[in-house]
Amino acid sequence: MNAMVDALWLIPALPLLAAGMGALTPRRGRRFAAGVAIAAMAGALVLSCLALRSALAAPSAHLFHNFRWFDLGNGVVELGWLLDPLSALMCVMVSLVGLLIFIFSLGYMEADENFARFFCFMSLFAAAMLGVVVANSLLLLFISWELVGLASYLLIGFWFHKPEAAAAAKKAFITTRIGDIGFLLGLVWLYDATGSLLLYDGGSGVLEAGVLGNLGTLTLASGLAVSTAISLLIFCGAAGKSGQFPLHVWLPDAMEGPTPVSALIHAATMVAAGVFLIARVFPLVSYDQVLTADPVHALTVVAFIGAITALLGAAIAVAQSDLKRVLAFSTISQLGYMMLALGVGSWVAAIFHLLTHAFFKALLFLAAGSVIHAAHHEQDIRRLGGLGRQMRTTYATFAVGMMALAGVPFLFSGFWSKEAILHAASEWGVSRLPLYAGLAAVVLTAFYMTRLLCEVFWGSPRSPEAAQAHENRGVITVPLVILAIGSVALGFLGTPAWPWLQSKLTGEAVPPHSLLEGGGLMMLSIVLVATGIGAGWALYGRRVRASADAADPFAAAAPGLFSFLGARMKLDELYAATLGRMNTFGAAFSDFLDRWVWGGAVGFLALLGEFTGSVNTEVDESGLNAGFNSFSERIRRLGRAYSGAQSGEAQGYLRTVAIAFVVLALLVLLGGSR
Amino acid sequence: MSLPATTDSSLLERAPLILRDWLTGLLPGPARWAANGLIKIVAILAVFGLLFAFLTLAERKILGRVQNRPGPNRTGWFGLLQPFADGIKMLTKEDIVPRAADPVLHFLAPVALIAFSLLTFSVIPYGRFLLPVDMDASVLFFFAIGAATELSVFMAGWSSHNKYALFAAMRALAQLISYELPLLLSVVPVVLAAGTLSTAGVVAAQSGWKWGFVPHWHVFTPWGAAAFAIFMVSALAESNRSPFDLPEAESELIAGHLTEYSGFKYALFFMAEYFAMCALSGMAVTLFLGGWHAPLPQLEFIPSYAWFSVKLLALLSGFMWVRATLPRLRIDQLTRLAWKFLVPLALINLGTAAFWSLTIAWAGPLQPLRWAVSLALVAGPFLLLGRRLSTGLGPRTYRYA
Amino acid sequence: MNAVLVIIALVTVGAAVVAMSGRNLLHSVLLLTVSWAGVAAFYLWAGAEFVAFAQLLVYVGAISMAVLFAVLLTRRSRDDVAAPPASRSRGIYAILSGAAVAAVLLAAVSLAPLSSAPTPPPSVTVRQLGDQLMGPHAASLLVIAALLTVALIGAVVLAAGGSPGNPEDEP
Amino acid sequence: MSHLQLCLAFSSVLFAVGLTGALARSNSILVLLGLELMLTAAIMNFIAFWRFGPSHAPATGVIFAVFAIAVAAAETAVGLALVISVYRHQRNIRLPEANRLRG
Repeated sequence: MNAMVDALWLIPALPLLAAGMGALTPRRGRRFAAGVAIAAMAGALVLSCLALRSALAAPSAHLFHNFRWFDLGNGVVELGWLLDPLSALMCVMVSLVGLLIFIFSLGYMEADENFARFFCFMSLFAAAMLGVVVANSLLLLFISWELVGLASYLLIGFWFHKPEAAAAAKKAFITTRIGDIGFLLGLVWLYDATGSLLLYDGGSGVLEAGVLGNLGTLTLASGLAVSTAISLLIFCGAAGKSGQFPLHVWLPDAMEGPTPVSALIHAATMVAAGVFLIARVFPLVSYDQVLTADPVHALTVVAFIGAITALLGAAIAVAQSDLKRVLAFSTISQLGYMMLALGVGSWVAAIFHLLTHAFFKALLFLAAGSVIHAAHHEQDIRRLGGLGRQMRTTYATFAVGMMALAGVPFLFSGFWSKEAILHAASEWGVSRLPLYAGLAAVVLTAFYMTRLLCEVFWGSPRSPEAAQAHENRGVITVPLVILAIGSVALGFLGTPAWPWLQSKLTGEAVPPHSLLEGGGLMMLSIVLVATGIGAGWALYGRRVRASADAADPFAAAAPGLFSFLGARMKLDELYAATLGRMNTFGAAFSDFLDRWVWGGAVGFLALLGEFTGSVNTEVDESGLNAGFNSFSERIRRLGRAYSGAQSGEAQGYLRTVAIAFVVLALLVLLGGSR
Repeated sequence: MSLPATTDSSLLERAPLILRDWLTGLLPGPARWAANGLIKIVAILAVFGLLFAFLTLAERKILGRVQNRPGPNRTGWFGLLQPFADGIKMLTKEDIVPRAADPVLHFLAPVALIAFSLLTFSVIPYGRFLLPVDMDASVLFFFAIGAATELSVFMAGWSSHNKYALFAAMRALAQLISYELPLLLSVVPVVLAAGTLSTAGVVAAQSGWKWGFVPHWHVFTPWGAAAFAIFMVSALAESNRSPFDLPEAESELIAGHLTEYSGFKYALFFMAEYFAMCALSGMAVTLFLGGWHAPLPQLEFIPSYAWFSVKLLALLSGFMWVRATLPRLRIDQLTRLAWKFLVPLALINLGTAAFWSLTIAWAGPLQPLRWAVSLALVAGPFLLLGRRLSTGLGPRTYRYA
Repeated sequence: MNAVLVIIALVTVGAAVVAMSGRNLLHSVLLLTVSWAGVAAFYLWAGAEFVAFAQLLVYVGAISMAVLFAVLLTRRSRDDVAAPPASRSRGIYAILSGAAVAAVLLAAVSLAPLSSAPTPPPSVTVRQLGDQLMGPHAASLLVIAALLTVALIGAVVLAAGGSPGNPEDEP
Repeated sequence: MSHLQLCLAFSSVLFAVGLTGALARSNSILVLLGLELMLTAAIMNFIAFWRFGPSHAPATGVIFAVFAIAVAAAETAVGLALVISVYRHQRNIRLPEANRLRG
């Protein structure tokens, strides 16, 4: 088992190596690059399975391997990797989904001339994500984190010749960077407070009782516990990466990248990173629960942000007409669910949902990709339709994914994980609003997924592309089938009746309890799901729209709301109007200062001159003018003197420096200020 | 690094020490310290002066044989007195200084050159007990002084207001700067392996035999062989020897920076070239060929300085052979060879040496693997870079000079 | 011991002064090489062997070469190396400020309470130096390496960049 | 005057000479050399304090001297490259004429 810990670094190292080799292969070496990448992912998958086995042998243990990176003066920078059920499960999930997506990309990207580069970037992405997962040092985690950001930038902008793609890549990079600044500050602060960035270090790691105890004693002047502040800062990074409100805006635009990229970003890697991060540092984030004096607990913020995001994403997804954008917003809302679960203190439920979501969302994206591939990159659901007959496999698997996402009872994994989250939310003591938000989102989710299914697969083709679309080759459909199986089967690992996952993740045995307790909630959500699906069927299923430009029934029902949601609640415009204009305001403000404040001072001095001059009229005139003229003259001379100093002569500057140095040194010497 | 005890070694081995002690014994106490230093200096001057004299003769003889002519054979028996005749001629010649020349530099150049090249002799261990100056960073010292010699070549070329000489100066600068890098980079692996910068330490690190007959010389390791080759090529260039003698390319630059020199100053330049050759060869022997160590344990009864001289002479004859064989390079080919071939090769070789010293503990079945990896690391880049080097030797394009 | 130091200092400073006031650029460069060698001698005197040789290698071996090359590359006729003396006002300014700086520094040095007891030389072998570099100073070593790389690339780009046809070259 | 003070005086005089040269000369290469001289003088202080200073860090002074020498080399390289590009722009290397940034 220990050998497994020492070999853990291989899991991220293999894809990294593949990325390096892919970077060196010439453009024509397509077969080689793809083969290396897929082989590396397969190897990572095998290793992850071994790691999972050895981790499940002792679920409560945190096996780590730390090593010193290099000395920093007297300090030492230590890195390390960590093996426990959480990291092992994430490894398996990431490498499995990643492998399937790689295989899928074989078929999807076959026409692209930058095939080799694509696989190089994908491998880099997977390597970075695996690094995030296995890191035992927040520093290593941050490094991999930033690598994820870089790889996402490269991949979203993979078709950089499309201006939208380039813009989207920039947007994703910068938006996540905003969060990462918070993350970095949190890390620095944490290092300052605890003197270590290792998670588990045999007692001196930041997640271990002793260090947390010391941390708990610190509070800010405002009565806010330091641990809370640090947790909130770290949460900024998580929110940025996993598209939480208000930093979610990059995620829909990221759809400009190739569809496998979207699948990788939204299913397995990037967005999962944020949730994983919070789950990983959960002991730290949840530590302030014991501090009763704390005005606000970090987890409360997390819960409310999650709730808002879940509701918002689901609502916006209702009115999107781009196939991939609908899925993107549904991702946002699902991530909101996970954050909600973390916030209400059940990180196990969050991870459970993360795993299931990884599978069915990857499935949905790949199915969408299969549709898009077949329909010659037609993504507008109004122009698709009737594909159910032509693409049976895709249809079936997409339906499975849709039902899993919508939470159709008992058979599908999404149901169980969502149940777990709602259950946890219902038991949360602080507030019940998150629960209501989650329940509302359930209805919306069922509704828009039904809408999507009907629009795309039912009825008759509404465009020539859709008309001649046909089923793809096995290399594309086989991953779909595997993922479909996974997104059905995975649910049964965490049912209340048999809480295998929960007990493994937490390390202590969770008593199985019957489905009936909390059954009321389950019934309620089942009813809600039924309502959503029913509404969707009633609006879109009964009479499938005839032509591409026929009005959307929901739009016909509530045009104002629909257009508002369709414009993503105008959030982008809001940002543009606020943040974008902030510096404009700043400029205007300084302009105002110039015009009125300083100018006012001038006027005031002028008034002084007037006052002195107003002793008698002769003096008055002369004094006033003199006052004005001399003053403005002085200003002009000052300006000329300043501009004269900018002689552009290097030696002039050097001379100034020398003289200044002499003056300062004399001050020190004579002032005797030592 | 202290020299081993003078006991338990043969009389012949200790002969120089005995001689020195007898000589200093004749003097009163306070003068002995000075006398010690003086004796070293005199010894170096005498030995290498004579060596220089006969090297010129040997070179002319060898070139003669290669070009199928007898070479000098009139003065003395087999022309053995030829060098002295040349010396007398040089001494009696008029020393011409051009009117436009920069007199100070024109005079300083040969002096500085000879001084620097003599300084380099002071850190080479000639025998078990024959190390003139033993310091901790003597390898660094050697190359620092060697770098200083470039300056005087430039001074010579510049000071004698002459277009050819100036071109020669530019070329000398370019060439010497370019080849300084591979020279130093090929030494770094040795320092890495020996773990010291002192020549005595490097020699001590190469003592002993594997299986009783394979000496632990650095040249018998993959990286050592590569470094030795790089070192010798760069040494050819550093001492302005053919095929890298562009600064004094007779066919294009008359005599380059030597154009305006005559008489004894010219002789000094000539001497300095041979001294540089000797010093670099001696350093090569010290770094790669086990210094004064005997190749076989059975042969240790022969005194160490004899072994050193044998190796030194072997390398010197190699120099002459190369000169007799190879045509001169073009300036662009010269710099390309330095920057595109030798420098990368030396850098990779450094990595190879690091691998070698990291895997020092590998034994049994791992040993062949170690050899295989090192050899691959040496041979692969050589082949790849070599192919890239041979392609595209296009028409010459001079940007400067 | 002090005598040696004084001699070194005289040679170094003298060479520097002549170099800085000389009219021939080439002579200035060569004299500066002498004064750098003097500094190296100072290091040797202070017992810092390694630094002395590094100084020799870097300054005498490399920097002076580069400077000479730059001199040869940036002149149109061979008389160009005659560096015209500074205009009177500039010279006076320079000497005044230089003298002021020197005075202040010397005053500071003489006023500062510095330990006057000559301590035994802290002997540091090259091996210790290497261990220190790879151990506690590894980070700074990395930074220096990065700096050198960037400087090299920047120098190449600056010096080689822009053929005569390049618009940004037109003055 | 103690050894340390002698060394510091030495270095400060050298520094002043470099400064004077850098200020007085108009040839940019000479200015650069003056700066080099100032830098060298500054480096000398590392060694001076390492050798005669009150506290004996094992090798810190030497190491920083080595670092500083490396930095000096980099600085010269960039400086000379600048000189050459200045020469390419205005057919001479007189520093006072390279004043296009005049305000």
